[in-house]
Amino acid sequence: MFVTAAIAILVTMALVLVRALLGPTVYDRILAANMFGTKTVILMALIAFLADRPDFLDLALTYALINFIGVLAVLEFFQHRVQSHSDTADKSGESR
Amino acid sequence: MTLVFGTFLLSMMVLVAIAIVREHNLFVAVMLSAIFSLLMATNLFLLDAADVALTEAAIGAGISTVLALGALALTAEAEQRHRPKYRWLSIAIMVLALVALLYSTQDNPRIGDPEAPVHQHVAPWYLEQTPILIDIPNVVTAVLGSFRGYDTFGEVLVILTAGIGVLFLLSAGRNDLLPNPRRIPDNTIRLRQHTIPHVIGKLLAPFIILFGLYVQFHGEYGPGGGFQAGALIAAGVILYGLVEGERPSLALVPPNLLYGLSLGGVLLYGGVGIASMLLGGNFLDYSVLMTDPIAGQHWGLLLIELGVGMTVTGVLLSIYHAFAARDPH
Amino acid sequence: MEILGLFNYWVFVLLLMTGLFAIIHKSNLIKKLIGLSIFQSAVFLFYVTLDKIDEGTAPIIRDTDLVDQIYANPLPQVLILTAIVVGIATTALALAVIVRIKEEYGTIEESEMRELDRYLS
Amino acid sequence: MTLDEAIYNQLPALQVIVPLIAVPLVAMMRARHLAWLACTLTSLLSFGIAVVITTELLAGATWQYAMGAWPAPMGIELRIDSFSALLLLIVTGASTLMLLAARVPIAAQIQSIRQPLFYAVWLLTLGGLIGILVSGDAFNIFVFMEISSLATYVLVAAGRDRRALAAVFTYIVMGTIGATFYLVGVGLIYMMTGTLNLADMGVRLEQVADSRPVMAAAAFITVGLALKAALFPLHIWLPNAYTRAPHIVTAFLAACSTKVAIYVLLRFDFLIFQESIPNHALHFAGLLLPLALAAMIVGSWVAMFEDNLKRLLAYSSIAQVGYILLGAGLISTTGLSAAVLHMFNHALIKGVLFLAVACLGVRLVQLRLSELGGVARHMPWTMSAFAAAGLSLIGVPGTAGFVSKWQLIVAALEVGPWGLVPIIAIVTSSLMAVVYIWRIVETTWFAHASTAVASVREAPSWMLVLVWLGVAANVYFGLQPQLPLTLATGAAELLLESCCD
Repeated sequence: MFVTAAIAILVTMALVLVRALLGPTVYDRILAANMFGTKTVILMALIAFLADRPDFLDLALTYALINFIGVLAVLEFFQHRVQSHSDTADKSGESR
Repeated sequence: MTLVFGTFLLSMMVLVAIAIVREHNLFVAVMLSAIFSLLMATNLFLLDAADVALTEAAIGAGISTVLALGALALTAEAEQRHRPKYRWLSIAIMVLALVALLYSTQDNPRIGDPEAPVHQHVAPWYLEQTPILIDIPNVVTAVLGSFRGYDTFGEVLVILTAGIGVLFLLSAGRNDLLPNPRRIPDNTIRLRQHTIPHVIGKLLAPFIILFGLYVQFHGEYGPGGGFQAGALIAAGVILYGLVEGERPSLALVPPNLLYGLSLGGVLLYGGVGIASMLLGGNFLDYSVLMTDPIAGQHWGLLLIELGVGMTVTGVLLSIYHAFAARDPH
Repeated sequence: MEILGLFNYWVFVLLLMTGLFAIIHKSNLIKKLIGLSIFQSAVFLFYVTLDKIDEGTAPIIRDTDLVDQIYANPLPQVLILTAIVVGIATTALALAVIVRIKEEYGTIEESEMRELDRYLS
Repeated sequence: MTLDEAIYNQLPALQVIVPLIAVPLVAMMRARHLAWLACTLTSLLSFGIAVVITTELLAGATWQYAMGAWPAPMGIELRIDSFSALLLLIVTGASTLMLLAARVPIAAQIQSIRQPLFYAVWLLTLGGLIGILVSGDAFNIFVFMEISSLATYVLVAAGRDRRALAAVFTYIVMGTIGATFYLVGVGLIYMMTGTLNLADMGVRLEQVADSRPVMAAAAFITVGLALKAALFPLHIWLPNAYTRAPHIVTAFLAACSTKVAIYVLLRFDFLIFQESIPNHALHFAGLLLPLALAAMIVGSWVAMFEDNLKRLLAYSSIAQVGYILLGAGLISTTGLSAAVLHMFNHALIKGVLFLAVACLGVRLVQLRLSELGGVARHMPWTMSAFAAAGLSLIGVPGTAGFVSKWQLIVAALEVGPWGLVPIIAIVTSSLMAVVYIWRIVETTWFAHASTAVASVREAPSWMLVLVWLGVAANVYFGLQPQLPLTLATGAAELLLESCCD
């Protein structure tokens, strides 16, 4: 049961990773990074149950919180750059 | 099962690492580094290193991403393409080194081998003696805080060095060492304009700090301790700064306080060591702190973890503010 | 399964070399720094691999009635906690240096910095 | 137990803790003079402790101390023997001397509000270096290596122009690679032995001798530490870092930082790998001797044509690292004791030379030889001290430099006919030293005065007193080398204790 779920999560992670690596725009990557974080949280929780140590859910909680901060920071700085030099940011977003 | 999971995750990690090196947009490279860190942390957890996984997540994926983004905002966002000299020569040397190293790993003990030398010496003693001598469930905390407490003292000093160093470097040509809230232009847009992140961020920040405190004082019983707690608390305050702006964040937690926390943590740690010397023990011998050696160990661990937490919080936040409050021009 | 018994070490070596490649070949200082942190992360993986023991679990002792429970080796974990902190300290300091370099040189590309210094002297 | 005894038993711990505990206190101070005073007194106290420890260890014993009172392989152990004692004297002595002289040059180079932080970082460097020297635990050495390295980066970055920043970045990258290599090496040994304690490692490695991971560990540790020690051809970070750092910092670093890396290198290679890797002595010598010879020749060669005074001396330092490792590569008691002795003497020589440069730096901005014409006629005391220390660098009889070079030649003669090669290298490199020192002396004393130096005055007299104190030490240890020689011989015997011959 847990194993099946974990495998499903791993496959999803791989798919998300493809998006993160290929882009093409920066927004794709931001979304991919966020989603990857979410998947990690779930995987963490699953591993905790698989290893029969549910007390380690603390870790999953940490990941969830940190992931939120990371994504906010990315958005914040990205927005900052778009506003300060709108040309360069757009270009770098589209060219990849 | 975990072996297969690990193999899969590790392969992804190698792919991400190569992608990071090839990526020319630095902003994207930093984001990929965060993914790399998350993968690393998951692997560490699979390898039964819960404390390390917690630290890697909080510091690697959280704090260092934020710091790198802060530095990027002040520098450049794209790498210029250039062709280094002697490219193929050094690639050839590296491939050679790679092959040599791969060859040298063939004699390594297989992963998880119970017969490996590392599981025969020293480590069993820690696992056996911790419940007797220190009486806390988390053996990692016991080794970190007591058996190898001197290393941890050094580690706190490393963090302090980085903190003082960043303040020193970034104060060149300026009139004050610490960021001054009144001098920061309040024209930064920040996320205040966007209601959802603003509200959620503000709601979440106190809970993150609370969770940080839980990790701080629960470190003897579960994964966690001063480092993880310090990183989490710093992350919570950083979140507040992200959604509210630098000036309110610095007004909430003034730079002087952060500087005091960084120095105070080291003094507390060193003070515990000196107190144990004055009571007739060796440096960092907590057993002499109380009449009952085990109670002494408990108190010692509690105090030094507190010192670690203080310094880590103070230094990480000072460094963050040093970047975030800096005028990019 | 036996063939995967050394997989972690291979990944460690690969990451070590990937990081080194970025350090040597990239002209952009931030890129070099990212390479440096991949290089350091590789060592984290190596050390923590050593702590694993079959049928073991994280070294946080559970109810004392589980007497035959096997625990992973706590020592490499302690060492790597320290190493992670050293890593972030180095990164922070290097980032501060890069910010100062940008302010003084106007660029963070090593090749351009060299050109600028040549004019100076 | 009386109070005296209680303090006495804690000396090894106090040696490292005193400067480190003082760090937050100094960093809290707002007044720069107070910060300088506190920093200097702390350094002086460390020097005092080092002297007491050395006098105890002259007999050749080792002093152990269990941190946290946990027994050795479980807890971390401090372990001081005559080798570490000699290095402790160098590090604490150099730090104290430079700090005493530091107030004027630092006031000129660093804004006053930043000075307390500067002194705090100085103490971190000092504490980190001491921590490496007294430690008996492989991982603990890494931690303290990082403290001292990070602090050193900051000190170097305090230099006044932007090239200091570029130099520091290279230094950070190289230093971190070196430290990480060391960490990988320690991890490999740990994998094979399960211990981190150096003494325990040596014992337990014998059982797993001749395995590939141990060979890899030896390679990683040797390369990593050679990088930190700036052994040719891994020296590229050093000239820029030394040239761009504030003058007093250069004087401190030149006197001790690379030597501490060499200390760790010798410890590992002689005490741990010697027994566990067959023919290790042969590999070690085979790798080190050619590089050491190359360093001696190349370093001196570049120095002969260098215009920047500090860079010139930095290249000379690279050559001197060659001398030290040449002695070590001969793998004999005489060779090793010559190497260790040269570490001591070179610290004395380079410390004084760079201190004299710092005196020049107080009065002059540019330290290019082409712009220093006739400066000695305005600053005779500074430049005659420089010349005197230069004589010691060349190895003129009656100076400290002579004693260790003579020892090196004696050690090379013991090897037999092949010993002629190192002797030729030593003589050639010394002749080159004559050339570059003479170039400096000639320019500064006899060349036509350039306009830049027309109005300079002699350096502050307090600094001159300290420089001449250093010169006096050079002469004293040239005529009375018993103290460093005893410690060096003790160190050599200790390192070769387990060896074949």
